[in-house]
Amino acid sequence: MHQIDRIKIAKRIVQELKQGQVVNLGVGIPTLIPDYLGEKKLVLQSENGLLGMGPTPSAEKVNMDLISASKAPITMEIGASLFDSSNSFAMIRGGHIDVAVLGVLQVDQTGEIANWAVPGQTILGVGGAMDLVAGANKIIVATVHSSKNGEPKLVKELTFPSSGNRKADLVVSEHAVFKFEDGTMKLVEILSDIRIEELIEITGADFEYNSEITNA
Amino acid sequence: MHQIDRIKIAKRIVQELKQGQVVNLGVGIPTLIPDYLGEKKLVLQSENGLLGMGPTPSAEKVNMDLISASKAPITMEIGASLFDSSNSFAMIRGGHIDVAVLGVLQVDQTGEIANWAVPGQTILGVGGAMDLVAGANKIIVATVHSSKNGEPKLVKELTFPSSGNRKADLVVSEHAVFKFEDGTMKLVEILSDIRIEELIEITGADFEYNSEITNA
Amino acid sequence: MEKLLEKEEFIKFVKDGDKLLVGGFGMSGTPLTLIDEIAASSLKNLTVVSNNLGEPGKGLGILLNEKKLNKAIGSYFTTNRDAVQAWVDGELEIELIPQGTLAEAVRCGGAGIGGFYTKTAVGTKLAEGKEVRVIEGERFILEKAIKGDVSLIKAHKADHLGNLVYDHTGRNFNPVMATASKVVIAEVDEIVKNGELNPSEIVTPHVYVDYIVKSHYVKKAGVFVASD
Amino acid sequence: MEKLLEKEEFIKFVKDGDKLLVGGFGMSGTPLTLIDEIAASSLKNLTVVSNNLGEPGKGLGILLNEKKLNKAIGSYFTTNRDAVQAWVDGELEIELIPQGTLAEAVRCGGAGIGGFYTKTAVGTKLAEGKEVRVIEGERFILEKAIKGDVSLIKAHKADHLGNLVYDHTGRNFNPVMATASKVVIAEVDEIVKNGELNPSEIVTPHVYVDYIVKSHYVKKAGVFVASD
Repeated sequence: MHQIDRIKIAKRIVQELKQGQVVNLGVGIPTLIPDYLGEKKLVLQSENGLLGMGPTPSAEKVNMDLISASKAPITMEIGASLFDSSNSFAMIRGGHIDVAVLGVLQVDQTGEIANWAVPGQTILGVGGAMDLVAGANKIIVATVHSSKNGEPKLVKELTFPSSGNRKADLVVSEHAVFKFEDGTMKLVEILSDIRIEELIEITGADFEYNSEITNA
Repeated sequence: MHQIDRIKIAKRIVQELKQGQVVNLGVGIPTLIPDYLGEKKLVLQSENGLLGMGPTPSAEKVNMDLISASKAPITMEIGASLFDSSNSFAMIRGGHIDVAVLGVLQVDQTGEIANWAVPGQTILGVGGAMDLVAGANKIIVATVHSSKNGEPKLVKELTFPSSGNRKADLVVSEHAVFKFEDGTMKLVEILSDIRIEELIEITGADFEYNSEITNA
Repeated sequence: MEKLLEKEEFIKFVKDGDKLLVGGFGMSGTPLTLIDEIAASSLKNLTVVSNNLGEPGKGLGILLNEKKLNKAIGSYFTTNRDAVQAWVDGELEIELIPQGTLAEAVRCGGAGIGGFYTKTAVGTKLAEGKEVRVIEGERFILEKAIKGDVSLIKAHKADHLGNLVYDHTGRNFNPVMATASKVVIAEVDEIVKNGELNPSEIVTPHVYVDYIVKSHYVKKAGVFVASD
Repeated sequence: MEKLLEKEEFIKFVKDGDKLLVGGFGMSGTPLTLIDEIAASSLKNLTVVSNNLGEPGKGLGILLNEKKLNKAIGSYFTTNRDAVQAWVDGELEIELIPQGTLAEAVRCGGAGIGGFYTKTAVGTKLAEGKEVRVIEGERFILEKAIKGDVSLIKAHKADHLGNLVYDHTGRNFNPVMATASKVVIAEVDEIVKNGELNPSEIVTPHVYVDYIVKSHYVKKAGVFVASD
């Protein structure tokens, strides 16, 4: 997948985020978001125990006891606070994070997410994925439209293990934005020069759309 | 009840406490204990959120946001720490308090305690009583031998509501020290000039004793 | 978002019949200014979750005397004789919960936990009707999480983001109460610049706090008295 | 009681087959000196409860490579390819728990709570065989508390009583691990005089800490390296 598509996805998600919101960014595409915020300020939560994560420090200021959930060195913004893992996940699971932006392996047409395990491969890592899925107030999925093998990542039914019953609210790919409402996937916006027939073709999931969007 | 008997009970309990132990003192007789520690230093826990409670401050140093569980102004010892109520009771219930010294309404011959409610009266306060009974590693009961009405406080079976299934380890009255072992109450020491026949007479509970103690 | 409100403004977030989670242990760490405003409002039929109901005519005792309360949930009401009398007269419903269970239930309410098994109160009247479960050979009872509509808490200092620190044992129930309602209002003694509170020392991170109201009480000889 | 031990001394509190609760997130907040001592000991058949198993040949990865471990309980092992291989080879049993559930289960273990109902993992493979319960219309699964025999934690500073503070996100799982074992050993960068830590800032009160060992690692360019 071209980096330009990943950046396009990150930029489009920035439009969904509001000034001052408390956001947890998953691994992969979501980690690009801080670079494309412009004037917008978010409060980034890192599940290893920090609210108010700042950018990467200069080499001489690195402290490997001040790291992100991806284990990269970070800094603290003004007004940051530190806490232990039980309090961090109380914050996540208790509904105190406005938005989680998550990468996925698959998302189905109801918004159910698979983002921790691949069938047939060893399942030895889950991290905070399921806690974020269960707890964040809004879930935005950031994903390229098709896997490396060319298979749809937006599917009718998950074939990868589910990350929980809680559904995503929005999915953004390089081609389109979809929302999930009442168990139905709806096209919100087309982001590339793809034709609707082509989009239907490469999207495993069934989705609703109207002519205002497809002719825009 | 004469203050001298209450002091006698407090002093005898001091003998049971070891240097450096973490102790929670209930209301009533237990609050006399700090005055009779001599050289012995304890770490006092106050369930409203302090480990390392110190003595009453001088009038000009009173801060009513630094108070004991009895809502009296206190100070902090060197090495004290402050925490919220959920962490305070995690400490209590999780078995991190060495000894709770508790006043009681009744204690039965198995060591079960009643210390929060009187039958027929309004039951509108329990506070931390049941948490301490459930959680402290050792429970020492401090009580006068008979109630104001002359009724035994050490009884065969509780007639007052129980504070929990967890049994006391030791009870100290102005007349005697008893321990509880395998559901049986055993005389450890006689503290007054009472004869054993008399002690049996004024004690509602059945207890075991041996001639070494009664002839001491 | 600006979180600072005048004391008269926060009342619009409270409705008749709301369940209020209120911090404090006795009179310590109690949001006195917020309580005064509710007492002076037309609000009614409130439920209060708090360790105590203040003292007679003080703290939450004011709301009782002003007939704002239908129900109180807490651990110790006997230090307010008015509360006892209101209960005897059938004017106040009371639900008694051990102090540690109360703190833990509110923490769970704020932490996405539905309920928990506790050792406390097993075999007592306060366990009647509650599920008993043996785990690893030990008996526990099930307690459900507690959540509220609005939390009224008291902290010592806030920054403009809403990060909070507390004054000694004035901390008590305030940090858990701050986590478990839809709207959380913090009364504070002092408002400091962002960045002035040490990140390691902040007890309540700002995500939990929706609005801040400056206290109208000042401490004299260690006791809060009205400043106006 | 004097809590300060030489690094060689603490090993006598650990037995073959013990369940160790170990703090740290990746390599951050990891008790490297204590791990080295266990690696050099004759101990075997240990179970480790920790978020990760360090990295290949680093942190808890050392205990894996020295064949000290029978079982690992945690949330994320894929960053240590040795752990994955040991599991594939049937040499290491792994129990996977969501990160927040792990933190909460250990907290419960230290807090006298037998188990709790969480929203996390409902409807997933990690909920298989676990009781589902509907509370207030929402589905939760039951998770049991986790306790250990010995906890090995890493803090930044200790006083001689054993009060602890942590370095930034080096805090992570350490405060909960400190509460849930029979014996708790804290490795620290610095030991300060009693009274030097602010009572409001202390994260782990000394009741939780049985012994303190001074770290044999020092930070260079932000990373811990062996000092001897």
